[in-house]
Amino acid sequence: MADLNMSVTELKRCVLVKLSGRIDSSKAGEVERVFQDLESQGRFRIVLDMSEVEYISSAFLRVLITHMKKAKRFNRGNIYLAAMPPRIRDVFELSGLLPVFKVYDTVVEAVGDW
Amino acid sequence: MADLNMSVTELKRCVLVKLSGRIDSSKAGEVERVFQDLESQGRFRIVLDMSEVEYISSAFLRVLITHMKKAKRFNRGNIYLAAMPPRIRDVFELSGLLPVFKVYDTVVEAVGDW
Amino acid sequence: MNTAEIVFASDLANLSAALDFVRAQCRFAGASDDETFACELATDEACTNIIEHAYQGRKDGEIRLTCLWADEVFIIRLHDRGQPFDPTAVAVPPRAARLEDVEIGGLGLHFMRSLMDEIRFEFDPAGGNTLTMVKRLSHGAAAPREPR
Amino acid sequence: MNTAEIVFASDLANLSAALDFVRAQCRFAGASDDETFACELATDEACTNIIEHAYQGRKDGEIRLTCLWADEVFIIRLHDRGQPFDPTAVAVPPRAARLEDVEIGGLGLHFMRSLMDEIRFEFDPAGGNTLTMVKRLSHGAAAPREPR
Ligand SMILES: Nc1ncnc2c1ncn2[C@@H]1O[C@H](COP(=O)(O)OP(=O)(O)O)[C@@H](O)[C@H]1O
Ligand SMILES: Nc1ncnc2c1ncn2[C@@H]1O[C@H](COP(=O)(O)OP(=O)(O)O)[C@@H](O)[C@H]1O
Repeated sequence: MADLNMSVTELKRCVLVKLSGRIDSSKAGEVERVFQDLESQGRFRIVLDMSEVEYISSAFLRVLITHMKKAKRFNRGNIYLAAMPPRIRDVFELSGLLPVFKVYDTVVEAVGDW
Repeated sequence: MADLNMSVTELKRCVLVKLSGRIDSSKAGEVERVFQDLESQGRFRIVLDMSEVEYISSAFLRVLITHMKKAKRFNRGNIYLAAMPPRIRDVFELSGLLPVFKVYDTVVEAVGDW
Repeated sequence: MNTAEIVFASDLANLSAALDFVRAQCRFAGASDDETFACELATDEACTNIIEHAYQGRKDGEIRLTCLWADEVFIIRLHDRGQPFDPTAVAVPPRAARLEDVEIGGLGLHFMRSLMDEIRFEFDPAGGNTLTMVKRLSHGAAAPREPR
Repeated sequence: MNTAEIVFASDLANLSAALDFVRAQCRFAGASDDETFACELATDEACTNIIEHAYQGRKDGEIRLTCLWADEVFIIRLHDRGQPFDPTAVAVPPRAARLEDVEIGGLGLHFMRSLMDEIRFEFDPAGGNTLTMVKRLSHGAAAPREPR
């Protein structure tokens, strides 16, 4: 029910992007636009706060992979994933993609790792 | 969604019955049992706190009329209605029965009238 | 026209779930809270009549509840194979000013007629009884959630 | 068997409402939260494929979404009139240990197959394409709200 909400906070060494609600395949484009904005500002060190994400589909994973590849190019950054709810983690696991992500239990740990 | 809940509080001069949730036609019998219990204890002065009632049907009105008639017999009591939400009041109005009820805006006013 | 249909036995124990079902479809169709309440109450009265009168208390009769909706309209259809009756013979209950004069019962059909924009009974000796109730939707307060 | 059906245009803008619809029927059928999530995600992937591949981005194709359920089973059926395809030719995407090796895409069908107990495609040149996905319901945690 909860629609997608996004907030961006610029921290000293990285950008914290908090996603909340449902990211179905029709909403993955909205997340993509946030990544594109950050890229155009030259910001590639990103922490995704997933704690309030209720739903994702493969379209979100596709966006994530695409922009993680861009972020890591020239060693300039990465997208860290923090505080994934169990059901969201299940989807990552099902995708087989978990090994390629840096995953943190808490936002503090992820931000602290930059 | 909220199922029917009922609580009975014995006050000095009357009994306060609080109904909460949905009273559909399959639940009116549960309310009836409360009135029957009170009648068997010789308690006929009743205030119904309706503030948290979300839904009623004609079956509830039927129960109310039946037991109000019993309560008023020999001048021994009545069932006062207090704190009706607007949509519940609409149903009473639609039934044309509003004139036969004693209706109070607040539980305090109803209890204070005994 | 979108549809949703459930079939259940003529047992009052099934009523709450049937009303939950109607409410879910109303929400989905973008009905307002008032319109949803009206549809639920009309369904409640209609189902209760089918259980008590058409099936005369038998708990194993079949009731088929169908919701149909489009942008501006929500339709509830109830089908049973119990006794038919003559709805034109059922009058609005007289208004009583004194409790002593209030007759018990007779409100169900009055509620259905008042709350819905249109109600229609069809009695087919072979096919059973069908009640169709129509509610126009305003889409005033909430945005319609109907895909289009 | 209970049913609920909506018809909508092949526009991603309709997807969220279609998922709301599936969720409402799952809740009503007494599906657990996990089963509901699985049904939603499989429907999401299936609809997205129909929009992107079967209708190749056209927004005016017709998609018919039907939910059918009984005590122990929830079935989602999707019908379209776009391009057919050969699902047996779609392999599970290879697992990649390094980001550089990850191929973009190919997860949708894998999700549908993994999350549902059974999926079946039928392609009829005259009648169109029908996808049927079956989820068995445990009725473990929550009490079934299905009338019986
Ligand atoms: N579905 C039905 N099948 C048979 N008889 C019905 C049906 N619905 C209503 N009736 C008849 O119409 C009368 C009025 O119904 P209604 O207005 O709902 O009030 P109530 O059910 O409280 O008597 C009933 O008493 C019954 O005789
Ligand atoms: N409904 C469909 N109609 C036509 N082709 C389809 C359909 N579903 C899947 N396909 C084909 O199967 C491939 C794999 O689909 P899928 O696993 O969902 O991954 P993706 O859509 O991300 O490529 C698609 O690229 C497409 O070629």
